[in-house]
Amino acid sequence: MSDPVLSVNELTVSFGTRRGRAKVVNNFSYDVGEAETLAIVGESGSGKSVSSLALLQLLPTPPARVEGRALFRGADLISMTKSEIRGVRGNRVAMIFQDPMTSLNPVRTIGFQLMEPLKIHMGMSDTAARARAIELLDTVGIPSPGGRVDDYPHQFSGGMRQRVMIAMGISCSPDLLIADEATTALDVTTQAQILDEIRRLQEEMGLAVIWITHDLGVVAGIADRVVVLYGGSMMEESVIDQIFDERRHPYTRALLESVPVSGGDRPHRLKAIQGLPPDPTRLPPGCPFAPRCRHAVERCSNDAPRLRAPAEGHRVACHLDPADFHD
Amino acid sequence: MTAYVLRRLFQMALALLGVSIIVFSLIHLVPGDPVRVALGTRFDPDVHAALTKRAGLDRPILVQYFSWLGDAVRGDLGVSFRSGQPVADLLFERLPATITLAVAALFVALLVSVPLGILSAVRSGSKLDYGATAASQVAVSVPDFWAGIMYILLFSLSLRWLPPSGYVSFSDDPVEWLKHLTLPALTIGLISGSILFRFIRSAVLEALHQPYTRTARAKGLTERQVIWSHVMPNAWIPIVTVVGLQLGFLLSGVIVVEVIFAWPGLGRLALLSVQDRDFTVLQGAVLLIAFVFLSVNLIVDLLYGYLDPRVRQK
Amino acid sequence: SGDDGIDVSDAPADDTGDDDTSDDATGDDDSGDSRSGGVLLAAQGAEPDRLDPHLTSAFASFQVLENVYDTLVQPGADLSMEGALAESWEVSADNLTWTFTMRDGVTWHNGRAFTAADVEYSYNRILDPEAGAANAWRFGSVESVSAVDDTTLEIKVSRPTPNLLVSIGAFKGMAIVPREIVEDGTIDTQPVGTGPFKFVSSSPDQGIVLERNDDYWRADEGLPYLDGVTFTQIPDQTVKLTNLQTGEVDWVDTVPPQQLAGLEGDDSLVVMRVPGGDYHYFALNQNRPPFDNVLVRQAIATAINRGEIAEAAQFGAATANQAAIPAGTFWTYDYSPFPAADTDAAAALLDEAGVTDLTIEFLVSSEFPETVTQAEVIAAQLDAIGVAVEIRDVDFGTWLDVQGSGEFDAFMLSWIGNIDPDDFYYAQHHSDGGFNFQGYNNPDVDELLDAARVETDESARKALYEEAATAIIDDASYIYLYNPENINAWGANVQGYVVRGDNAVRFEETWLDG
Amino acid sequence: MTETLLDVRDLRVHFPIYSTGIRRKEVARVQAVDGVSLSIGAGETVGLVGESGCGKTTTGLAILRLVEPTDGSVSFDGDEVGNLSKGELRKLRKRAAMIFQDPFASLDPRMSIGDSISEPLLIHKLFPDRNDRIDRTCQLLEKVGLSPNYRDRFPHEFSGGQRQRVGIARALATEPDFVVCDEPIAALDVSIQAQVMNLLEDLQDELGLTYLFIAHDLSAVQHLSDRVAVMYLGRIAEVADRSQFSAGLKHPYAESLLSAVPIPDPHLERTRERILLEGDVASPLDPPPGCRFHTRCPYATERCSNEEPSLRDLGGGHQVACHLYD
Amino acid sequence: MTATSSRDDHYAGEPIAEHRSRLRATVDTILLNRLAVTGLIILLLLVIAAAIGPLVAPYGINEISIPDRLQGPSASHWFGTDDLGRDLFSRVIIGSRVSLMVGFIAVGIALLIGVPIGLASGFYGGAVDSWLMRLMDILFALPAILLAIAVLAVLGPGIGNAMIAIGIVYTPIFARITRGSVLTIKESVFVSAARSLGATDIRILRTHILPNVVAPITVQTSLSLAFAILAEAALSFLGLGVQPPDPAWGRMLAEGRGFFEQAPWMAIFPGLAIVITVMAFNFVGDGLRDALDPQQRSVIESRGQG
Ligand SMILES: Nc1ncnc2c1ncn2[C@@H]1O[C@H](COP(=O)(O)OP(=O)(O)OP(=O)(O)O)[C@@H](O)[C@H]1O
Ligand SMILES: Nc1ncnc2c1ncn2[C@@H]1O[C@H](COP(=O)(O)OP(=O)(O)OP(=O)(O)O)[C@@H](O)[C@H]1O
Ligand SMILES: [Mg+2]
Ligand SMILES: [Mg+2]
Repeated sequence: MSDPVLSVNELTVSFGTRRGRAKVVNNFSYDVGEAETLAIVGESGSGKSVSSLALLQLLPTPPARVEGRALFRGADLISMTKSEIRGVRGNRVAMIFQDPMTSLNPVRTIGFQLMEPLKIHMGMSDTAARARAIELLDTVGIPSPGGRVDDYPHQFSGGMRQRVMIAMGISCSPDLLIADEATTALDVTTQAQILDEIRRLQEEMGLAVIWITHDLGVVAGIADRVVVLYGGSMMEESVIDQIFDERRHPYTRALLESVPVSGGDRPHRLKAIQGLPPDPTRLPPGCPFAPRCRHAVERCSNDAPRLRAPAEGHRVACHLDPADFHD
Repeated sequence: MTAYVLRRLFQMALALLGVSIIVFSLIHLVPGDPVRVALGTRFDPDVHAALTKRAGLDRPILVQYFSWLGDAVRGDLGVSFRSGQPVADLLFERLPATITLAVAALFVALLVSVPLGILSAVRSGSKLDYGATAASQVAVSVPDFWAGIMYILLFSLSLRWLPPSGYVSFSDDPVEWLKHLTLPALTIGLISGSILFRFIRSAVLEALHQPYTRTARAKGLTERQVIWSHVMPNAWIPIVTVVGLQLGFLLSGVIVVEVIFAWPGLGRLALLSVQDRDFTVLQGAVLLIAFVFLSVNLIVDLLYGYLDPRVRQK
Repeated sequence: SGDDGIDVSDAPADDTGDDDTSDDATGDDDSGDSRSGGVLLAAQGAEPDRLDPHLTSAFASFQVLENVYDTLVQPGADLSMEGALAESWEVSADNLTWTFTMRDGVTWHNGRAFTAADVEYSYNRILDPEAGAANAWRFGSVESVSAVDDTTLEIKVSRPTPNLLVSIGAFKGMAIVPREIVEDGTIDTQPVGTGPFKFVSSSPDQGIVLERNDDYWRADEGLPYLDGVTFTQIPDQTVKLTNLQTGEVDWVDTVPPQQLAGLEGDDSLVVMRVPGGDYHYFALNQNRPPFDNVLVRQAIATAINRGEIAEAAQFGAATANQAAIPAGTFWTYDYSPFPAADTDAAAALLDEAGVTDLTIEFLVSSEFPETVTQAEVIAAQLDAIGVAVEIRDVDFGTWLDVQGSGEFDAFMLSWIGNIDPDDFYYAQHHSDGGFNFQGYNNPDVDELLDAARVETDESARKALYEEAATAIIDDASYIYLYNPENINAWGANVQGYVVRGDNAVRFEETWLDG
Repeated sequence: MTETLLDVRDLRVHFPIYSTGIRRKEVARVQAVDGVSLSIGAGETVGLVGESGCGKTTTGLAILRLVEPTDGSVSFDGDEVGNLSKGELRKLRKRAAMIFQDPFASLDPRMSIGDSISEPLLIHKLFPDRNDRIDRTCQLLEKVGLSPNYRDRFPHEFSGGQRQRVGIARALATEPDFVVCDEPIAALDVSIQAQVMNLLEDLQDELGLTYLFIAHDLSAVQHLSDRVAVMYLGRIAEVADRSQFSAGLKHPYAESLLSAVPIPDPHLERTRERILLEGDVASPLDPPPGCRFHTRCPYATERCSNEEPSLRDLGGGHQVACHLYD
Repeated sequence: MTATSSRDDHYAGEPIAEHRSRLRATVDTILLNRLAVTGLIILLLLVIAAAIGPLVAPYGINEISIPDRLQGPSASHWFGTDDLGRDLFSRVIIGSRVSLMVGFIAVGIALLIGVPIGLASGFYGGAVDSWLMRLMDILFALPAILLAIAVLAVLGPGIGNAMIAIGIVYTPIFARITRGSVLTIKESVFVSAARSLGATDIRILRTHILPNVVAPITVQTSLSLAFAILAEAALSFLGLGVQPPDPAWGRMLAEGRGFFEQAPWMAIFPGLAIVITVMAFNFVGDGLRDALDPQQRSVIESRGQG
């Protein structure tokens, strides 16, 4: 992959808590290329949101500490000054948040919120920004956008609000869009529409996308590559087909097996992953997944596995080989 | 909307009726006889009887109440027993002073509490935050009369910056008006500001932790823009309620300050009328204060609709 | 009424000190020519209620009206009665007809000429209970008032009334008012008098504005000197004084006594204290046991330390006294039967009365804060003889109510502005007296007071009053405490103002320097 | 089918909408549920699916009379729920429980989970002795796979899946016969979804529970349910049993819903056909006349916009409300 | 599932911890909060001072000595003397009795009446709400002092009734604040959840809604406390509260105002007493609020573990 849009290197995020430092993201590294979609999956609390918020310096920095580098077009986002990062935010890197219901300001019109980045980053006049806002609403498929720019968020349905968030994300034609569980709150029909929308924009604008989710079905539909995160550490990374076909890491496997598949008779008892995710203030010395891993051996709980590359474009952090799995 | 306002006005009329009943009950409940007070030491049973009869105070209380109510509905609030002047005249010549003071005090309160509240919330846990919080606690524990005298001794007597008391109407001399207004407004404004401070701080803190604030930051807004165009518009909503209540508190809480600063307002008039058992005036003054208070509440509720589009709809 | 100028009663009268202003602290009236000009800003502690002199009872109203209205006669600097609207008067040989001759050339502020008919109208208004004036008792012996012609007024009395002049002259509630403003109802809002100042306006923000009456009947003397007087109302004592200190006002009606010592060294101000006719006292309810027992009352009168009380409440601006009338007047009677703060003697008296475990509920009012202070001091003093004091501090409206209903053990107050001894004793101690709420009933005293009322010979009259006073004091009908001084303060630029013994506030001979 | 435990007939729930939120004046009515009929046999699991806002939760709440139905009847084990007195209703709630949609909101944040779980015991005076109650709480916690030592912890100390387990334990405390499971897994991530679904299955096997299982995730519903009912805008569009479901749903809305479910397999996901719905989403405030789906239905005819289709049986209990199947 | 399994039947071999009640947990947490403990200690000292005041006070409350009047603080008079030469330290100590009683009881009354009214009004809505809130409007619209006078006029003067009067004056504020919070809380799913379990309205109000509206009530309580202590002074002036020479802080402050220039300590010390009480109460109130919020509680507990 030549010249990635974003290259994250050894990103580590910790929070100072009363119970000690919680390491929430550990040495996380990945690249995203032009027009590529990278999916980050992992269960709740695995550090997906935190790792992306850290990129835009959106974490509250007294409790949070961010280390590592994130080169965006060659410039390190992590070490940028306040005003530099403001120039990037919403402009070249945009973010769509997990919850569209609360991520829009309830007392500002949709138009106001859409126009803000346009005016700040593109220096547009009010009228120009407004025209562009209407255009953007149209792009994301809001019917009769001219009549709705002056509406307030509560007058929009959940699906429409999510589209507004997307419109806001793409308004300044960013190079990179980070979508954090952008569709989790929506029902399947609306979700399907939004996924189509994103794919279309990506084709049209060459946008790089980081898509954060725990829904593997969505991943299957949208991603080019997948990163699996567990307990703040990367477990596996590969192109989409490989993950589903060759799932090397026991965690990835467990994740995929726990999903009920539609169609067919009530076939099997679901394979749930037993146990709980690790406490980020007391991370086990070895592999974070070891306590819950069906295949774990002695070594797993003492020795943190390093990332290996069993195949081109496929990295995995596990001491074991799929051949050793006994199921 | 119109229907809503009408409905509220009707409810307001009911509340005023309730207020009038309570105040009227004072006549029978409070010891002290207006005629006796008016006569002072010149007690003479014949004159007492004559004056009581003339004022209609010898009639049964219900008769008195309904005749008062009948007149009041027609806009006649009666005549002051104490001064022999129409109550409405007395009230309206004093209303501007009270409103001026209440509004100025609110202005001071907002001037202090809004920036401090916001700053404390934005830098919560900082020295500034602790300092402001402690100061607000001290300010509410210091009684208004005490603070008032202190300001007078400091700013008038020692520094000679401001006149110690009195009222000059704005139309007579704007500069003097402001000079006379400053100390009394400061006295209650700071107390009320301390209360507001606490509410503003928590409202801002609340809004700061909402996801839309993060969205605003993610758009590349400066911190200032985030606060003013996203945090505050939300924070105002709860603040407005408290401000409305504070204005009510100011309207009825100015009595002591009006006395200290020889401020010719309704509060002082109400106090005098209690002392002299001048019930028609008391009745009128309390009704007027209640009316302003309830109107402010109504305005606050309407303002809510303006500030919060979720309430505004339809 | 004012904070230390206890409102009770018949406030002042007025003056005519035409012997000029030289005799006082304001001093230096060296140049007669500069005595004019200026508008004096006067601050009062209380708010005038209404401006009808016949109806108001507020001291604050009289402070204003004193300068607007005239009475037929008025007290001079020595408080003896001098002519005002009446130039002269005669009493018939049987002492039952008084004939007054009106002063010539007096006009009302509205331009109409003043006549005896105005006096007739005013006095009849006072006599009519329906009018609500409540001053009719001062005319207890008056049978008729009639204007014989424009300049002659005749008052017929049922019995000799040696204090008639004081009754009509010592108190502005007996002012002469013009019929027209009563009939058109403007008397409360736009008073019209014959006095040195004309009423201009009254409003809550500007106060009460008076302007010079160019046609004042003493205009030939150049009076009044001032162009006008404006009264403002500043209820708080400290603030009122601050206004004087910062020059916002020129004159204040009272000074907090604790400030006196500090102010007397300040030469930007003049503080003037004059012994007045006022007295502070308390009375025990003789309708309630054990206060019906004279021994108990005497015990209490013996136990208290009047000097300490006066010092505590007035910070030295008072003279302890066991009698009512202060030293230095014709009527002064120095009688001090009780040993001061003699707890042993007091305890012995209580023993004799067979009273133990005595608790006295003291009715006081914060409206007159010194009554509260005095009660606290008395409570401490009586503690020494095992008498407990429960202070009941109520607002004055309630105070009057409780006093009227007799539901008290003791009340404490003061009387101000009295001149004639009848004013000191009759209403308070005669069994028919209008103010005898303590229930004093001594037929001997009644007889003496009745006799004194009609005694026209001054020294005989004085003797009668002294005899009555002896009984009143011995019986402890009132337990007298002290005579406070009348205090006013003004800026150094105020000239010619005199603090009067009767507490009347008169600006006719005052002027401002510079 | 076994004996009917629950029978819902023509249930309607309309919510009045008031003006300005401060003073009440009805300006509109949300027809959240508008004529739902459904029966559930003892020991059966019936799935209820449909897009967000179609009235699933409201149906569940109305069955337990947690909202007052506007119209219709609900009979539980032969008793008409609408006629129960307050006291009888409380007894019903011992037998019929609910697991709430949102595990974060349905637990009182200021109550320890032990207290939350023992609350129904207290209410129904089941274990009067405090120690017995604690024992029972521990037992319930174990049953749902949580350590009894978590008793004194508070909801914020738990993950979503754990909270959902607490919710389940609470619902099971009184040993009910019937449980409304309102999207018990929607808020959870995959690995935990599986835990909860397994748990529900185990409990059903063990205790013979009857479930009304509400979800919008069709694959999960299908996994658990004996029969599935598809709702659209306050109405039942289709009812099918497991085998009929597998054979294919008939109602155009059900079809499109199925087609939108993402499949966790990139190959299938890439190749499958999706039926994209066009047109305006109708609002329950102002539902369209005729078939409620006609505004978005690719097969809509004139008749659909005028005439309201009723549920008709396609045989074997497979019911569809669509004019296409006349 | 049977009800017979015993507690030994423990889970995964972990020993079963003792059950800790809600009250216990709350108290434990307050005790871990340093400011709250400071506040508690101060309040405790004040209460002790109030209780044994006459024993520790070096002078009597009405021990007048005119020659010693208006003395500044000194070894013999720690807080100086007032205009009658009375020892201010003794008066402040003994004054705590009335002031604390007025503060706590009056605010307690306001809480006891206002909070249930707010709860009922917010919870039931509709006509109940309309009527209760109109009633509160009436009380609220009356100037506080006049309302207090009216109440005292009915009940008769006296310190006990003054507390009731002040309590009634503050009732509508508590009612409103409570109602506002209840309106949001009652929509919570956990309230429906409780109802689904068969909980009665009373139970829901008591165990679910009330603990969740504590925070705003706490803030208002500490504000009202200060005002109540001061309001007592205003009422005393009308002869309706504590009577002289019994000291109360508010009244002492008021008396001190005439002597501000000669003897500032007359006002400063009672003023300080009020400030300290209110602050101490604030500390405790904030601690209580945190302790009732389990999220905050775990933060505090973890801090306690170091
Ligand atoms: N401000 C904070 N202080 C302390 N810990 C935090 C903070 N914010 C997040 N964390 C912790 O960081 C970890 C990762 O959180 P994150 O929000 O990234 O999870 P996620 O993978 O996005 O989960 P979800 O799927 O639920 O969104 C969690 O354990 C969370 O508790
Ligand atoms: N208390 C209420 N007042 C007014 N409208 C309501 C109320 N409760 C629900 N609604 C409305 O009724 C409709 C159905 O809501 P319901 O919660 O039953 O949907 P649902 O199918 O459970 O949706 P979801 O999948 O999002 O949970 C929605 O339009 C909702 O907005
Ligand atoms: Mg996240
Ligand atoms: Mg739902």
